[in-house]
This record gives sequence, structure tokens and C-alpha cells, in this order.
Amino acid sequence: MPDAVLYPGSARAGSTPTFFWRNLALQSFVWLASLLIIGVFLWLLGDILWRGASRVDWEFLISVPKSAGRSGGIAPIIVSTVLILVVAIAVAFPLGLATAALLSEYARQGGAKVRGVGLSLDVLAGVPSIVFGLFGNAFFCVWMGLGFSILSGGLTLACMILPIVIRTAESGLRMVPDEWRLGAAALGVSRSTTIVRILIPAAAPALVAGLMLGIGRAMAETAALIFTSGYVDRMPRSVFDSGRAISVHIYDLTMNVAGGDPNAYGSALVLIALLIVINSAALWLANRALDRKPSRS
Amino acid sequence: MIREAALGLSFATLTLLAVTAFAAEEPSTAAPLSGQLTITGASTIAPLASEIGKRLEETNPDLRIDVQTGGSARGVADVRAGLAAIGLVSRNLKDDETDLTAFTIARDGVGIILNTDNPVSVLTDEQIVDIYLGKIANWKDVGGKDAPITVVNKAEGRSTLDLFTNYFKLKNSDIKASVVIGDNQQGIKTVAGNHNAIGYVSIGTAEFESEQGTPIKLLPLKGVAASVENVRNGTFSLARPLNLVVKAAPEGTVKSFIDFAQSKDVRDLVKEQFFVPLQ
Amino acid sequence: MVKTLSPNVRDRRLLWTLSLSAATAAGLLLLILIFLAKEAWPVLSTVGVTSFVMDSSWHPLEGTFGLTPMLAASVAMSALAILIAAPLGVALALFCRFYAMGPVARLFRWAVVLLAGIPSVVLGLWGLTTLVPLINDLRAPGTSLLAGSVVLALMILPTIALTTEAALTSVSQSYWTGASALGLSREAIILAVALPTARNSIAAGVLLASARALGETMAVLMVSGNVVQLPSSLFDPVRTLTANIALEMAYATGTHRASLFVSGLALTLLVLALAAAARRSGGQVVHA
Amino acid sequence: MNTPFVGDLVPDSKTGEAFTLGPLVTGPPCCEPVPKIRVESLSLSYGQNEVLRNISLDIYGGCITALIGPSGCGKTSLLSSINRLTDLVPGCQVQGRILREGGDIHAPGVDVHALRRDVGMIFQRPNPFPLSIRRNLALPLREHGLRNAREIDDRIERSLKDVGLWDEISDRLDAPAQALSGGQQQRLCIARALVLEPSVLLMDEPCSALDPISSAVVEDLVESLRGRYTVVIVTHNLAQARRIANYAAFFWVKDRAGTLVEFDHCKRLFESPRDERTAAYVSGARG
Repeated sequence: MPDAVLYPGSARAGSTPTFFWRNLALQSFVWLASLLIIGVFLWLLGDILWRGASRVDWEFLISVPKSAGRSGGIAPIIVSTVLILVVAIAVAFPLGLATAALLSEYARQGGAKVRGVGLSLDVLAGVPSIVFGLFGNAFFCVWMGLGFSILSGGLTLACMILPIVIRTAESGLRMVPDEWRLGAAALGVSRSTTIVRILIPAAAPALVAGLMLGIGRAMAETAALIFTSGYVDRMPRSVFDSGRAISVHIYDLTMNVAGGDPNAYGSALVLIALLIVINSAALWLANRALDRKPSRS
Repeated sequence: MIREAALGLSFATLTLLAVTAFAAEEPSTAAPLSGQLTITGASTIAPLASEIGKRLEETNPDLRIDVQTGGSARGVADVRAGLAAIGLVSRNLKDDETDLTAFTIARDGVGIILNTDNPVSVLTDEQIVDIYLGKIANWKDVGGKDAPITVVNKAEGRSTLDLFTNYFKLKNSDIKASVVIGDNQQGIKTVAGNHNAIGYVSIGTAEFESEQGTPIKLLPLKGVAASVENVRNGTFSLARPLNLVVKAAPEGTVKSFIDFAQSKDVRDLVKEQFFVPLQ
Repeated sequence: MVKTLSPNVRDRRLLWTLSLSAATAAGLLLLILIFLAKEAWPVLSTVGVTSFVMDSSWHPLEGTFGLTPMLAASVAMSALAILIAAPLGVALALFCRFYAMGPVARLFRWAVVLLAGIPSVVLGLWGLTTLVPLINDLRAPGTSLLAGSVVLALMILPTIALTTEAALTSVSQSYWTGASALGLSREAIILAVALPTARNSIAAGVLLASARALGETMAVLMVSGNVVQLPSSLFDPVRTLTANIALEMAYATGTHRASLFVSGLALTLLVLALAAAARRSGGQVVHA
Repeated sequence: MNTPFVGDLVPDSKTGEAFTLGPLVTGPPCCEPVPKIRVESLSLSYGQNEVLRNISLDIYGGCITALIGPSGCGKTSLLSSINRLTDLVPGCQVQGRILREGGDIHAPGVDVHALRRDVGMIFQRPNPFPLSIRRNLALPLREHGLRNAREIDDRIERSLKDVGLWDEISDRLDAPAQALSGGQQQRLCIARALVLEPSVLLMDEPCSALDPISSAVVEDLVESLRGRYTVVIVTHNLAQARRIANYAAFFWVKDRAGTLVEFDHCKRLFESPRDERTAAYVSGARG
């Protein structure tokens, strides 16, 4: 009956059964879909766990790969992956944050130009990772002369996650209530101070969340890294060394190395565990940022 | 706080950069072999070359051998362009590649594989050609079950494909493939997961996988069993050399690496990667 | 250090810095496009665009460059993936927002974020060893448009679910209270208030997801069969533009390589069109 | 500049509806007979929407001026144009002049940050920054160039004492400001404005979001500021305006734009309004 208020055209008085079936259908669909998805997810995760768990122990994490990765561990792979991520974040985060601040705080003044930036970011977000790989190879490895290196890979990933970081940071900044902007302006506080001291700390959870998404995407990346950070599974000594990222390792083990599957699953398990760790760390950081006790800087 | 963290992070990276830049310019010491050697090319050989490199590094701590994967064509191109000192090429050099010199470090056979559920155990060369051309599309035509044939072919540019098409005098565009694959293991996984598939992969890995219980079997060619042994003694004809190629006469580190890769010291590594060591 | 600067100067400097960053970010796309075009030019200038559109097959070594079948495959696979993932993703978001109790919703949300982080290689591996044999039992060869779509759907589902949930959350609590005050059932509120209000954002999320689907490489390469042909059924093996690049790039030289860059360029332009469409639809996009 | 402001009401020559007013003859001793701020024929619009039309008004130094009238008649817009907060609103156009101690605040070369430092503003909803109490107060000080930590602490203490918060929260200055109660937050916001030692305070319904007790505390605080600061306060609480204001300006919507109907000594505006709309509004018959 009350639905008639919202569906004047479709509702007939006393047609409750219709709604009963409709409600039941929606309800069952939602439940079934959720259970299906979670089921597939558990299946996937269980599969990886079942096949990978026996491989993963402390030894696996701290030893070097042997026999093309069939045996041995993945220590250098983890180090390379982390270094690539560090480079990517160190570049993408400041750049992304600055761009996001421009888009959210100055968008009105920028007009068409800012809209152009927005559009190009949307496209950038959709550029296939393999294209980033091609670009990174030609631009960073060859043109800039960085060769196959962790630096090239990290910079390529930075390009790739930049739109994600920017868009999440932008929406985070936009969600900061205007009253703080007005309050700061009314005190004669400059825009730069407002952004740096008030808006960015206030948006910290969103910024961290965006960064997490970026890291997740970057960690899982294969296509862009084969052509940039390379294939060398030795412990890197610097970011100028070539280093094999964990997803490249997984790909090589499954597609190119006979008998590599067990270690591939082990590595996949480690990768997922790393993602969980990073995710929880980010959540913790975000919460801490919210109710932190600021020092008298 | 986030800002500080970001600053810290950037600073750490910069420091890292500075330190490593310094480290990279460190003069080499008096060890027998030093410096960096870049090797690129065939994904088939890359794991082997990588292992050989590691073993050579063990005795020469200042030597760094970086192996990058790709394809034979990339090995050739990178050596020509000077991007790599040594290229990995998993086939004989072509007529237009005479500017390069090849050093064979191992041999590899390519064998036809079927799923173990497939009752067919022998195919003639003509039957294989007809299957790949789509003239035979059902296993019952060659004595098997009544089931459509899944033809697994390699992607364009792979040297395994070159070898296969040359041997059977096929033109790639005439092949009616149902699945096109990239690397070797994808072929094995595809055939293992499909009762009616036919594919061709590296014999050594196929033997290994078969021993491990993967449901695939190798077919003999012209009556010769596809085995590592028959590749070694030369009776199995669908085989190829695994080559290191260089532009100029090798010297210094390059020569040492090539010599080492051809020596007895790495036989166990060659076998470990399921290739056939040189006689 | 800052002390000597007046707020105005500081603001001007900040604006300058921010603009520079934004210009870098925006310039990146231009750089990529220029680079793609540059690498693609040798073959575009000699062979011409028409053969890429008109040629019926892809054998660059033999002089045929037809991209149309792969373009069709890319579009079909993404569209199918959206068709699978959109209802499921929206349902999952509704579940987390309106049906599940606190901890359960959190658990589901956490699972979705985790699913978003599973590397495409792992999904591809799972697809190749688990999904493809299942489909093969239905109809050979198993590696098919369908397998690719299902794996893609799994990959983009988190994006759709998270965007939708964000949009539903932003549908203000007051609507909820107001609608409940009218005595509406939960389903009526969802259908009549929540979903219509969040419609634009959901649409934007779906468009974003389709861009991702179009760009996915490794998983697709592993499960979709990679045969260059116009798909005529769900069970046909197909090759997408991205898989084409990944399969052949490392092995390609000369004209072959340049024609792969044409693939990349075509793909990027397709995404450009999608992004423009997403802009027009205008919702707030959450990247996930 | 030559608008007469000595004597009683003088109808504006153009509309006959805007007024200027002479100095307070019988006001409290704190009120100086000098206009601190003079609004001259101010019109304001957001894009196509005209919000204020032809407002002229003098605000006297050291006095409390209340702006009253129904919602949507542009009182807040007038308030934010005095410290040029309207600059932040896209598409906002201001015509006419606002003179602060004789100088046009819209003149080129006017430092808007310095203007806002001297003209503090309190908002309807308390808006302490998501920082600690101390940082809320230190931020504007640092921003305006104060670097000496002891001086900063001194001034924080002084302004917190001014608003009567010192005794309540001096032991938890590093606690998040948003943990304070609503009334405390609003007083903190007033302290945050006072810490910059402004001469003018603009208050946009500072008590309306507070409970009655906090509201009374803040009202007493506002009253205590009389004489030291020039206060312009927007309020919907007529009794409050009557209690604390020296002057009152009554706004009404005419042709969808806010206009100033009557400006007078507070007592006179409430007790013997000249305009019948004012009379109806203050008596509670309308609005």
C-alpha cells in the first residue's frame, strides 16, 4: 500500500501480493548473488591456500629461488616488489595529492583546463597496463637510459596508479566539510595552509584508502613490469638493478617453468597475505590519523 | 602526519638513489670477472641462462649477470642494438642473421602431446598436418573417440612455431587453431585440461610433467619416440639448438660466460631445466 | 622559512606547484599517445588505416593486419563481463548496505577488497586450471569468450560493488529515515529511493569497470584461447587486443611490432571514448 | 562619502527605502559615534540570483549591531561580504562599496588575509578544525607570522580566558577540539577569532546551534565583548537581539531580494518601529 506513494502509476490499491513477490525476488537475488560471489571467492582462496600453504614457511620467505624458482624461496622477489612499490608510491603519492588538491580546491577557477585534466585522468585510468609496459619500456628504460631496473618499473607503476591516487584523494578532499574551509578563510589563513594543515589531515583516511587501492593494483601488476623492471631474480642491491616482481614470478612459474606450480601458488599466497597486511596497516593508519593526538610541532 | 610520512618516504628514496648511484660507480676490484653482463631473449632459455649466470656469479662475486626474458627475435634485436651483450635464440640462425655468431649450449626437442585420456597413440606426419589444417576435425577419423579436435597452436613470432611449421611445411595462416598459446607451460596446462586437445611443446618439460602425473603423453614422430634420449642421439628430428648469440667475436666476460655455458660444469643445470646437454 | 612569505605569495606558489603536478599528470596521457603514435607510424603510413579495419585476418608477418575481429572480441568480452558482474556487484553492495549485520557486512566488504587485489595472473591460473576444463565439458575447447568473460567479471566485480556501495552510502540517511517513516519495506526503499538516487554513480562505476575489463591482459590471455576470429558463440575461442600485444610483443620486430602499437593505440582510443561517456553520465567515480 | 549621518532617518535618494542613521545619542558609554564600517549601496548577487539590493548602513565602533529578519533575506550574505568571504563563492558579484575605516575593502591591492585577520567571523555551527585545541588557536597565529612559542602560548591562554574556557580545559589543550561540547566548541571558535586580536567580530547566529545553557553562556560572552570589539551579529532570536544589541537592522525580502527596511537604535526599533513590516515582525505578528 504505501508503495503507492512512490509508484503512483504502477501500484493498485490492495496489490500487496505483487509487492510480496517482488520483495521476495529482490531479497533472494541479493542473498543468492552475495553467497555466490563469496562462494567463488572462498573457492579461489581455498584453492590457493590448499595448493600454496604447504610451500610457505619461514624458509620460503628468506631464501633465494633455486632452479628457476621451482625450489628455494622468494626473498629477493619480495624485496624487489617492495622496492618497486616504494618508488611508485614516492612518486605517485605527492604528485597525485598535489593534482587532487588542485582539482578539488581550485576546480572552479580552472574551468576548461581542469576539466581537461580530469578527462585525461579518466583515460589514463583506463589505459591497459600492457600499454603502460610498452610506454615504460621505451620511455624510462630506453629514452631515459634507466634500463631494466626497479626504478623503471616503479616509475611505470607510478604512472599507472596515478589516476587512482588522484581520484580517491580528490573525492576525499571534496568530502571535507566546507565549514573548515570557510572557518580558515575567515581567520585570514592562506589557502596553502588550509590545504596542508587542515584539509589533507582531515582527508587522511581517504588518501590512505586511495593509496591502498593503488598499491593493491601495483602489486598485482604483471604486464607492465615484465618490460620494465625485468626478470632477474637476484637480490637487488639498488633500485638501478633489475628485479623480478612477485606477480611476474608467479606468471613465469606457471607459464614458463615446468614444475613451477607449487611455488607459484606459494608465491600467490604470500602476495595475498602481503595485501592483507598492507590493507590492515592502512586501516589502522587511517584510524590513527583520525583520532591522533597531534604534537606541538 | 601523512605529510611527514610522505616526506620521509621521498627522502628515503632519494637517499637510496644517492647511495646506489654511488655504489654503481664503484670501481671494480681485482676479481677474475667483474662488471655487468646483460643477456636477453628466448623465454625457453631464460631460466637456464639465469641459473648458469648464478653459478658463474658464485665464483666471481663482482660479476653480475642479468637475464631478461622475451623471445628469440628480441634476443637478436637487442644484440644488434647493443642493448644486450648476449642474445638467447632457441632456433638456428636465419639467413638474414649471418651478422651474428651462435654458440649452442643445449638442444631441445619439440614433441606432439595429447591428453592421456585420448586413445590415439600414433599419428603420421600427414595426419598431423591435416589436423592442423583443419582437414581432420574429429578424433574418430584417426582412430580415436568421436570428439572434435582442439588444435593448440603457438602465437606468431615464437620460435617453436617456426620450428613446427618448417618441419611440417605449414604456413601459419593456414593453421586452423582452436587455442593459441604463449609459453610452453600454457600448452601443457591446456592439453592437460582438455581431453581432446593436441599440442606441441618442449619434450623435456613434457616428460617431466608426465612423470609428475600431469595427464599428457608424447607421441612418436615417424616411429621415433619423443624422448630426451632420442633428441640427444639425434634420431628425433623435430629438434632445435638453444643458442647464445653475439655480434662480434666474444671476449672478456662474454667469452667466459659462453665458455662456461658450454662446459661440463653446467650439465646438471641443463638437465634440471629438462634440456638435452651437448655431447 | 615560511615566515618571510606573505600568504598571498605562498598561495601563488602553491597554485603554481599544484598546476605543475596536474600538468604532469595530464601530460602523461599525451606523452603515451604521442609515443604510441610514433611507434605505430611506420606501419600506419605504409599500410594505411584501412587494412587494419578491413583485413579479415591477423598475420602481420604475411601482410594482413585485420584488427576488427580482436576489437570485436575485446568489446564482446567486456560487455559480457559487465552483464555478469553488474547485477552481481550491485546485489553485493545492496547486501552489505541493507541486509547484512555489521560484522558480516564488514567481512564481505573486506573480502571484496581482497578480491580486488588478487593478481590477474592468479585469477587466470585459476581460470585455466578450474574454469576452462568445466566449460570444456560443455563444449570444446573450453578456452573461450565465456571463460574470459567470467574471469573478467570476477576481476571487475569489486569495482562495481565498491562504487555502488559508496554511492548507496552517500544516499543520505535522511532518505532512509523518511522512507521508513512512510512505512515502506526495505525492498521498496531500495528500488524506489536508493538505487534511483545512486544511479549515476553506479553507471559511472560500471563504465570505469568496463575500461578495466577492456584493458585486462594476463588473465584473458590465459583463458580465452587467443584465436583471431569474430566470435559467433560464447564457446568460441577469441583473442582480445590486449592479449594480442602481450602474446606477440616480446617476439615482434619491425612492421609486426609497429602493428602491435596500432593495437595499443586502438585500445587507448576506445578507452578515451568510454571515459568521455562516463564523464557525460557524470557520477562520482570511486576507483577500486 | 557625503551621505549625512548626523541626525535622524534620511530616506535614500534613489529607492527611498535604505537608511543611514546618526550616532547613538543615548547609548552605552562604550559606543563611539564613529562608523567603523560603512556599507554604501551594496548589492549582491549569486549568478542570476539577487540576494541583497542597495543596502546602506553604518556600523559603529565598539557597539553591537544586530541584523534581524526572516530567513533568506541576505543577512548572512551581508555579513560575509564584510570580510570578503563572498570571494569564495563562485559567481558572486558585489556592487557598491564597503568602507572600513574609510578604505574600500574591495579596492585593488587590499590584502584580503589582513582584512580577515582584523575582521573575525563566528559561524552558526561551531567549526573547530580537526586538530587539537592548542593547534586550533596556534594555527592562525603562526599563519600570521607569530613564531615565538612562548608568545603563542601566552596569547592562547589570554584568549581562552577571555572566552571563559581556560579553567575548563587548560589541562587538556592537546586533546582533539572536536571532543569538546557544542558550547565549548563555539567558545573555542570565538577564542580562535580573538587570538588574532581583531577589531571587528562578525557573528552568524552563534547561539542557534547550541542548547539553552550554552547559548546563554555564549550570549553573555558576546555581551562582554562590547566596547573592546565592534560586533555585528545575525540572530533570529529577537529577545536576544533586544538584550544585547545597541543597534538593530531589520531586513525583509522584496522582489526576491533582501532589502534593509529599518535601521535604528535597538530599543527604538523594537519599541517604536517606523515601518509597519518591522512592527509586525518584532511583535511576532509576521515572519
